[in-house]
Amino acid sequence: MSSTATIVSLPDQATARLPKRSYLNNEDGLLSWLLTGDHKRIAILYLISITFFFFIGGAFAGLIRLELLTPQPDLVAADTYNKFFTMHGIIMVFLFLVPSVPATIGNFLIPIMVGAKDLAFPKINLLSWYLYVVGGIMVLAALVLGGVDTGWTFTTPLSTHYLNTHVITAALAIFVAGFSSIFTGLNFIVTIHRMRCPGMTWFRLPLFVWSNYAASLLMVLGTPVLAITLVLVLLERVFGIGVFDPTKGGDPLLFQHLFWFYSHPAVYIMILPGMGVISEIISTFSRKRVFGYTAVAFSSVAIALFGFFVWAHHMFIMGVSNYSALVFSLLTMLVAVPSAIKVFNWAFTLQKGSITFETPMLYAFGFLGLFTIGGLTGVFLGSLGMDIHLTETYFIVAHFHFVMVGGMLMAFLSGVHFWWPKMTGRMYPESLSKLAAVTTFIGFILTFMPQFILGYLGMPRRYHAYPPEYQVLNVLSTAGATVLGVGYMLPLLYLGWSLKYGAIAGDNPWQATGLEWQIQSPPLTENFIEIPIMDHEAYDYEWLEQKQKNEVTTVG
Amino acid sequence: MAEIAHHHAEAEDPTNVTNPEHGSHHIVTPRVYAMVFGTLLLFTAITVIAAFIDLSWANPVIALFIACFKAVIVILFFMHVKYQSRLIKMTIASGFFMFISLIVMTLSDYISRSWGLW
Amino acid sequence: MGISSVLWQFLVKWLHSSALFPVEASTIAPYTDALYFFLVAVSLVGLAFVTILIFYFSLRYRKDKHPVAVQIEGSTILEATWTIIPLAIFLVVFVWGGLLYFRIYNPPPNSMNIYVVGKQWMWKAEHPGGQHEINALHIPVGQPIQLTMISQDVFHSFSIPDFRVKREVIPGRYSTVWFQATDPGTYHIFCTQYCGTLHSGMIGEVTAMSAADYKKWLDGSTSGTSLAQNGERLFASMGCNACHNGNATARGPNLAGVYGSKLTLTDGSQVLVNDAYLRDAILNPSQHVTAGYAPIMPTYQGQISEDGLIDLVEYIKQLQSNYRIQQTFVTADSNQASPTTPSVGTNQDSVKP
Amino acid sequence: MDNTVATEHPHTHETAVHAEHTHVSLPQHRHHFETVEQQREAGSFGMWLFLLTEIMFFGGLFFAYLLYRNWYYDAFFTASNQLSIPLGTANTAILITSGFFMALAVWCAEVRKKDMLVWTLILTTVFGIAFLGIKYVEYHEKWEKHHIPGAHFDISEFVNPAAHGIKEKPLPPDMAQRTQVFFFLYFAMTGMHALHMIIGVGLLFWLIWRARRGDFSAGYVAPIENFGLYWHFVDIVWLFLFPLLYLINRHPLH
Repeated sequence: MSSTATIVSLPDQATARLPKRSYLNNEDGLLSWLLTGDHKRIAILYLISITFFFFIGGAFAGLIRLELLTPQPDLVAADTYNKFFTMHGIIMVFLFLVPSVPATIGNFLIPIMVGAKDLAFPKINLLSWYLYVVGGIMVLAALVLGGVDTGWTFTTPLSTHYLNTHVITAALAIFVAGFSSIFTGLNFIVTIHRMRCPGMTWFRLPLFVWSNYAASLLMVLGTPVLAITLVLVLLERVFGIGVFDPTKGGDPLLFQHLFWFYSHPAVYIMILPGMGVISEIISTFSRKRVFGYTAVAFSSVAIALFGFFVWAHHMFIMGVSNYSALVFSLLTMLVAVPSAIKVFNWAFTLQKGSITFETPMLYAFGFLGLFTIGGLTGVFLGSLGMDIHLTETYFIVAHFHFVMVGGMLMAFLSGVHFWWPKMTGRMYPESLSKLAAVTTFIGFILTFMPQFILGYLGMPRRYHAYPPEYQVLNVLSTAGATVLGVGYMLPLLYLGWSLKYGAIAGDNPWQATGLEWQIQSPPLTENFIEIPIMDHEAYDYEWLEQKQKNEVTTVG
Repeated sequence: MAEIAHHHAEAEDPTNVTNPEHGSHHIVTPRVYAMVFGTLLLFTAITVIAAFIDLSWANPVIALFIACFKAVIVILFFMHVKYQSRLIKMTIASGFFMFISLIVMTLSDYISRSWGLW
Repeated sequence: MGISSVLWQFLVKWLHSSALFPVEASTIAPYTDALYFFLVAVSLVGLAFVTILIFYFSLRYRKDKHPVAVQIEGSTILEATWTIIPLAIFLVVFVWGGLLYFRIYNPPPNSMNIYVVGKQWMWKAEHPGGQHEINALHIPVGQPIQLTMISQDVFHSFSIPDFRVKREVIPGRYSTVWFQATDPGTYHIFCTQYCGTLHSGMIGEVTAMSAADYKKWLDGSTSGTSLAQNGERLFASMGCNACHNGNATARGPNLAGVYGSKLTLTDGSQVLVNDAYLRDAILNPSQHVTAGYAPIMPTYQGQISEDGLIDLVEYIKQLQSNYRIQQTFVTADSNQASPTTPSVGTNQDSVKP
Repeated sequence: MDNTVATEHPHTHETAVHAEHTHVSLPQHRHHFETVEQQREAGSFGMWLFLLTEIMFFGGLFFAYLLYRNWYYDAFFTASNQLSIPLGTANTAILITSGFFMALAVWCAEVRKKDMLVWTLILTTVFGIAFLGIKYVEYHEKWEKHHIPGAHFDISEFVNPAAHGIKEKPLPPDMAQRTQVFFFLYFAMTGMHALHMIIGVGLLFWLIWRARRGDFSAGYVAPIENFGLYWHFVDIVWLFLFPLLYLINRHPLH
């Protein structure tokens, strides 16, 4: 679908300048950043820090794939390998995926999208970034001091009584990082409830706000349970008492229950904001209101609600009662439906649109395909009998990487490209970024498709060495991983380049309808000169045309 | 112009202002506080006394019922929820709902384990 | 389900030969694969549908073909369609999966029991005849095998991909899985639950052999005494027979033929005596006091290894008469092995787990 | 040119100006809130959401207690009888009183009685500290009896109560070991609660200092109000801990 048409309209580069005053330059000095209350600056701080951790986690992924190139345990020792995948898991889940879209793009946009000058609690917003950093540093500390090899799931009694690595440091790190996400979620909920500008009714909110709202609910209600679980693990480790230790009368399954009560909703914390990004982008690049706005909005809330009641599907073979296994399997099937609804609505948003294929749209298409696969393979695992054979194998690894990397990360990159001109005021090189999008997609398929087959063949996850007959597929997967790596390095390079040399973007390069596109880019510290009044639906392109006509006439 | 006026009307529409869930601020008087305080102490006494009477299965039920009652009046009066907006009330409700569902759904597993074959 | 149809065999064999698919070596496997194929088909159709929609719309409505977008609010009928159809499919999957789950985890009554103990990082299989094997499991073809499994330390998970069975092996609690091998051969045993440093070394091989070969193997590798016999010895040396000897004056309940019976406990509850119950009654006696007896039995928590417990359980299972107990009781004066009774329970060593 | 959404509507300018006024009138008013009322509502809503997380935080502990009480019923009631009801009751009364003064403090702030506000806050603090003092006494007794879970845990009192002059029916050793689970949960729950109390007392000192400076005597009561919510929540947790840990295990069913 090579199409030359584009909606990008940049100001005349000869005359265009970045605005004199913007949130980037209204205060100078490192301190002005470290003590800022401005949600946009905090978003940038988050963006930098999660990118940092993403590449650390990615490095570990690379090392894992490298070790798995051959069946023999030849690159590193077994315990080193275990530390690799533990670090990969902890960093990617708690330090990248959970804060990725909400804390960066969400932090930057939600106040603007609801027409407010800032989040409700700027100081708490900053605090949550510092908590994140402290958590991150503690993880790095655990890593430097010799690593931790519990796996990111901290399964008891392994983590409490059978390992002498830095479990305590890592668990505390996650505890702290957890509070950072609680505060982010809390801030969003209050802002969305209390600080919407006049005329901004719930059903005029962009879908990005809806999905972040749903994710915030999960953060606020789920994370504390993880916190108390980790506290119990710590106490058990330190004082040797046994809430989770069968020899002392505890029940290890209780840990599983409490842990997954957070960690299953956590995957919706990760994916929901990504879905919000996709709604914005598909609408913008097909010049159309999102098909079935209310359906998409409510499906986000439905996912958040059902997402809380399916956690035991991580325990089907662990000896939960077979009756409650049935219940949880049924609920799992129900939670799959809203996701399907979203996908179809996005697809039909394209219908009768006027579609162009800029980079964010390419990433969004990538998301649609990969997320569909990820979601459907989730149904495999939700189905009791199938789960027995598939769980704890590479099938499940492939499944959640399709949802988390293929879905969430694609959405994140899509969003970063889409709002980059708004954040920095400059465009990125289009052709190069298109190349990156395609590379990522191909690399991803090549990396994770073979793992589905490996999984059904029975290769268990977290294996350092594996039977030789699995090698071919593992080599494929590793090859794909290198391509994927390139695909992720490219944006880092050209986005960095564009900071200085990118074309001036102007207020609204995409001709998008969102409030954030009606203000200058990069925005003022207070976002709006005057608090706007929302007088039209979200994604109202006629309104946009009207407005642009008026501008032309007023200018002329 | 008509259009703008229309917009403006919309802007003034009370259901459309920044926070639809306004709660009129209400100052609770010391008298109410004192009454609540008395009730709490009274019920503390009652629950302690009840604990010393053997009512078999009813003991925990009564104790927890009294605890819930005390919690409710603290929430309603000390924490002003009685005079708060619908939003706050729903927030609290949702919190307890999640708490209950955590307990019920996890317990459902533990209880039904003995029914099964394994 | 047309499980044994020629077409099916052809398909499976072909997939297997293309190294994309594990062999079907158990009676369960075809059922699992049937659901798998169904799910794959559903996924492919769904994916194809979405992809086609996207490509069609992208080509048909791209900007240079279709410069002005037509605004569409949405469509309740469509929403309903793609709510109900997926829901229906998912519910089918749910029911099918549920049935399969019960098929995989409900052992047939005539199944032969083998004990498996998981520990960091090895599998230890114990056959009723007393044959022990490490990281290996020999089984007869065409005979339902039930594994009664327990872990000595952390969570493990016992998985035989070619049989399509897997079950978590939990510390402090028996879990069971069953299968019936169809083709002789050797297949992988994996530990699929991360269990520490040598997790990936906790692998073994299950060897399915014809009934005759299995018999040969049993005779060849017997350790002389069966589990039950070890259990009997342990029973005497721990002094269990001091109380559980079936005498009228015995302080402990009669254990002959107790297995499989329904017991009434002091709290009035009825329990079925199975492996799990026996094990638990040895470790936490006071929670399982038979009606009419005093809670005087000391705990053996930490004094008997899981293997020892398996021996005892196997012994009590097969115990039909108290004759031999009473014999050993008169001859055996080996009560020093039995821990002090709780009446002087201030002694820490006797009660510390 | 910026934000033409608003410039289409001249009337909105008034709201902006209005915002400016409030900004001038109240130093505590943050720039990004339209009105003081909005800021106040946002504040209390935020506090409530935080308390929501607290509910879930304690929720995990409460569930663990529920589960193990049903599993190790005998151990739980025997161990629970080791706790002193008089001290527990006294603590409950003290905490309720502290909460009462906190409630009064909110009222004082609202009607702008500066001195009374300071005094009620001080009383709140005093009773809070009294509570912690009594908790310390209880903990210390457990320490001396070796009822702190862990290596030095001593079950002799439960296996052989007669020797310690306790009128309880002795527990079999295996069940006696389970009293550790009770005491662990007891220390985890009351410890978490005490931790919240300590944080609260710390905040109270800060609030007293600010109150004496007169920060809350000019209609700006949000900090007092929100801290009040926190303090009352901590009370509520105790209102449940008290019966669960001290009271409901007095009369075993069998």
